[in-house]
Amino acid sequence: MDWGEILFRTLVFPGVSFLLLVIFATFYLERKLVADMHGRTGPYYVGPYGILQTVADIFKILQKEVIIHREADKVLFLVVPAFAFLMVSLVAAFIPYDKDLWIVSTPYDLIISLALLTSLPAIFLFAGWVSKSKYPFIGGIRVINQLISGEIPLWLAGLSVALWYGTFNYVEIVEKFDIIGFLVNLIGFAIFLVAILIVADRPPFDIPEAEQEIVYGFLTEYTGLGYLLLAGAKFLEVFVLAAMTVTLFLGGFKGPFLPGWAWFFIKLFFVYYLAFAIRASTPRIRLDQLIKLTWKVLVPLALLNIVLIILLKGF
Amino acid sequence: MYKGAQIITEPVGKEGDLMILNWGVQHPASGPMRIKVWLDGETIVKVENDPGYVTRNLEKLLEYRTWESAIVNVERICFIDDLGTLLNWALAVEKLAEIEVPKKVQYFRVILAEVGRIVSHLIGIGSMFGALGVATPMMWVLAIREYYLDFLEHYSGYRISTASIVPGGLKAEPTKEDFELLKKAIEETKKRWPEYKEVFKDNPTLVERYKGVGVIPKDLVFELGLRGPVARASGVDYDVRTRYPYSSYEDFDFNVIVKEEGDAYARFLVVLEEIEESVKIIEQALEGMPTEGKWKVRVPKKIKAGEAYSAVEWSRGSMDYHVISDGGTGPYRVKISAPSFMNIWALERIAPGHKLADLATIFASLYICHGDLDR
Amino acid sequence: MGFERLKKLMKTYFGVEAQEYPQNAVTKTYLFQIQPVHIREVAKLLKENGFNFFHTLSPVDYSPKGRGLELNYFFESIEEKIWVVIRTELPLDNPEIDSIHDIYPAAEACEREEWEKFGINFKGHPRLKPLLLDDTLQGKWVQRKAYVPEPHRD
Amino acid sequence: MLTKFLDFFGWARSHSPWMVHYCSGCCSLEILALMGPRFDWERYGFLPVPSPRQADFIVITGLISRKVLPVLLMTYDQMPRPRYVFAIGACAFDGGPYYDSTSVVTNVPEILPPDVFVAGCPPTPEAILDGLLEMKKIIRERREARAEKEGTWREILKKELEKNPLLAKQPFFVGG
Repeated sequence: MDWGEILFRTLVFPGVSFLLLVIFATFYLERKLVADMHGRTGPYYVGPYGILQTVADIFKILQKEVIIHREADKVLFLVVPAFAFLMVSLVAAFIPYDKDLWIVSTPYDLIISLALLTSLPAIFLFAGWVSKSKYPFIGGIRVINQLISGEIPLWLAGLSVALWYGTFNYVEIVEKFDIIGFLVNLIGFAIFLVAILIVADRPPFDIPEAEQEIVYGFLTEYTGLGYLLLAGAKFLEVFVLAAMTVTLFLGGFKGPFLPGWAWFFIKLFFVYYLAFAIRASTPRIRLDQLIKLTWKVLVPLALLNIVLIILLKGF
Repeated sequence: MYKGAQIITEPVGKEGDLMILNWGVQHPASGPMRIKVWLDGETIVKVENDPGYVTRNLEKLLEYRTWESAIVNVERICFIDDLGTLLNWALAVEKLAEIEVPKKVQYFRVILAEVGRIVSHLIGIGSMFGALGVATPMMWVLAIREYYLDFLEHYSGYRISTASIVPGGLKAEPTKEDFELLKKAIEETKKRWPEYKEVFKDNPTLVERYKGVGVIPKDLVFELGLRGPVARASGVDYDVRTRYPYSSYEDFDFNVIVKEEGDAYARFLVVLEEIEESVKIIEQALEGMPTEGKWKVRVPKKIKAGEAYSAVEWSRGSMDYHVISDGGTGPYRVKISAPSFMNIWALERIAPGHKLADLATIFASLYICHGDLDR
Repeated sequence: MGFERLKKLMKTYFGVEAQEYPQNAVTKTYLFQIQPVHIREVAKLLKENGFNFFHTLSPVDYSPKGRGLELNYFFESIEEKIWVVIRTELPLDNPEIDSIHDIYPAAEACEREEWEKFGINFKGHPRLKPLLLDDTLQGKWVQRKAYVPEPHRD
Repeated sequence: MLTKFLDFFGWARSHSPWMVHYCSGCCSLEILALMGPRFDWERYGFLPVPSPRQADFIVITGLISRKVLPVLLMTYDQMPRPRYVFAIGACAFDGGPYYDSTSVVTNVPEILPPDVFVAGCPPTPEAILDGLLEMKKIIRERREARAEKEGTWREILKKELEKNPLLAKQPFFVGG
């Protein structure tokens, strides 16, 4: 790749501009699909079928006043959201949308993206802490509790895939994907799916921002740009994790007839739909129930899955 | 976890040990009410209610109203089910004036009161799910609720402030279209309800969150004078409709839902299953509605001195009025004894020991309406 | 059974007869007119005889009629389906009565509300502090007849 | 070109009205109906947010009692500018059916003048929706909120905070 192409990929596709588009699309898709499950219409009048709704939302938030209340830590309050956004977007650089459509590809893709994701709990804790307010603080503490128990099954399930295909590189994993690999990793897929919902704070695991309990968690005090960056980081996190699921378990861009990126997005939509359907149908569980679920069910299951894969690999 | 009958009035632990959280007034789940929570980590140590954010001093206002114009304020005790409070007011004034309304009116009042109960219970179920952060059931029940509101709107001209039951009868004669709209609402409910009920009742996460949470033992019901679905969920068979029948409730055949567990899930089930019983009552009333008689009996402007005590089974429990007349055109004094005002004090007893997340579910399952809590 | 015993005991201890109270639209109700000093003993007696459900406390201000405050306590026996009204009268200036919150915990909130609205001092009540009304109305005893409400403007 | 570009920002603001659902009275029931499947205000982009920090306008749902007034003003104070006030129900105008009650504030429009007021007791969802669309127009025209220039809410809030200094110390309660 020459410099021009690298620049194009970083800034336009599949880089920054594309990620912004992803935020628009995720927000719109979520509202529309959830409204459909409610028996409502969802956004409709802003643009054709309401597709410009999120555009309006985002450009409105940008115009809002940024409030830093007097108790808050002034510098960190502004820096933390930007940092969260940056960390998540870095993960997006590793996702292969097609055979040669990626920004970075290293032999350790999976490890690096998981490690980058692990930095998020700390950032969100800081977001709650610097607000110097009670509800965000409780939200921050809950993030730590939840994400640490969610990341371990996520890592284990992710690593089981790497074990089976014998590589950490996303493109190679996708290329080696076949029906046997899919079947072998089915348990891992289920664990990973639950784990991404936990890690991305998606309902029913939206405990750190449980509206009915602690208002909006660590997002409570954020306004304007800071809110946009934090909320955007969360939407990107969903995208990144869904994309990782597609890459690791569903064969990414692999598929007949259609071009690779089209297959990628079809599969991505499937994962999204699953997440939104779960959101619309499942009430939120409690933090201690979640920790019980992860440590007593998901982690042992993931370990067993690894043992199983080692045995299968041996044969 | 019920910890005996003591109320902690002193701050617990050393200063700085506990976090004091103001759960409300401006909070997505609290409504206009503040609940002061002492937190040890995520565990609730102590809870203190601070109601009064929708206080209107209705008891005082009613002293300045006439017997008939009081319905405006009486029905605004709580808008979620305004028909039960109206019925109680009519019963109390009729008791004072010693008049009896025709059977036909009594039957239609029963229909209205049960419509009010259904409308209220639907919202109750929606908000019990809403406390768990899922809005779909709320949207589904709102869709059913609209059919009943159509009936009320066609009958009285308003969706939720109907003013349809007045002392001495009804505000207006129901027409044929009214009955058709009501039948349509019932049909719609019967069509959708079995499926919805299955989804609501067996929702595994809901069961996980509500079962064994906020247990109210039977003793506590008597101790705190709890009423309505909250009492019935704890095994106390107290329903004014069957216990002391009023307005011809003795003519109808229905079950009083009683559960023994006393936890939040039992309260949820009581509210859920009462909707079917209400539908049953409406159907019976529609079938057996007498045709003779007038729709309204004259109530004198001035009612002779005396007092009356009247109670109805409102959607949230027994709603009692103690009305005193001094021979004037309006009440001398009205005491409104509202169920939410009694039920809310159970929160202080049962919430300590639970996690903060359970506060929302316990609060929703106590089925509080702030309007009749503050009055 | 419980009520018959109560009737006898009330007669022997306090010398009060059970009067019919036909004004209750709900069910059979009896009224006992007692002295305010006896309220705690009467409450204990009621509790012992199966009147385990406290309904409400309803004070009435009869000052324009030349009388004082009238307090009505409503109790119910769940087994017997009988109600009892305990009625007592207090002078309007500095009304005081013993609290029954430890015998009937349900009365705690009711007493607190009536303290706030009528200014009845319930002796021994653990938290006689503002409940429903805001600071500007505290101490004005809004529910008394002497208080004329005026629209609030800020 | 520049005006068109600026117009885009006005368009964005008017089509994304987020509100803090200040449920202080009975009219909030009709707001609930408005969220429901039949009236579905999300079609127009209205969205309730949990925290006032992200809201564009506040909905006063009817009754404002004396006790809830400081909370209302604080909530309004916490909202980021530009912020608007939307009031429904007779109570929010002059006390409505509680016009002679001592514990209900009967001059809410003097304290926090609403930009749009929907009459009724309670107003029907259709009427509220009509009012909300009017609100969109006001936001589109970048009209200054009435509460910011003519309301007396700042003085009253200041008085309340002086009366209760503990409240002023709570970080969650004090706006920027």
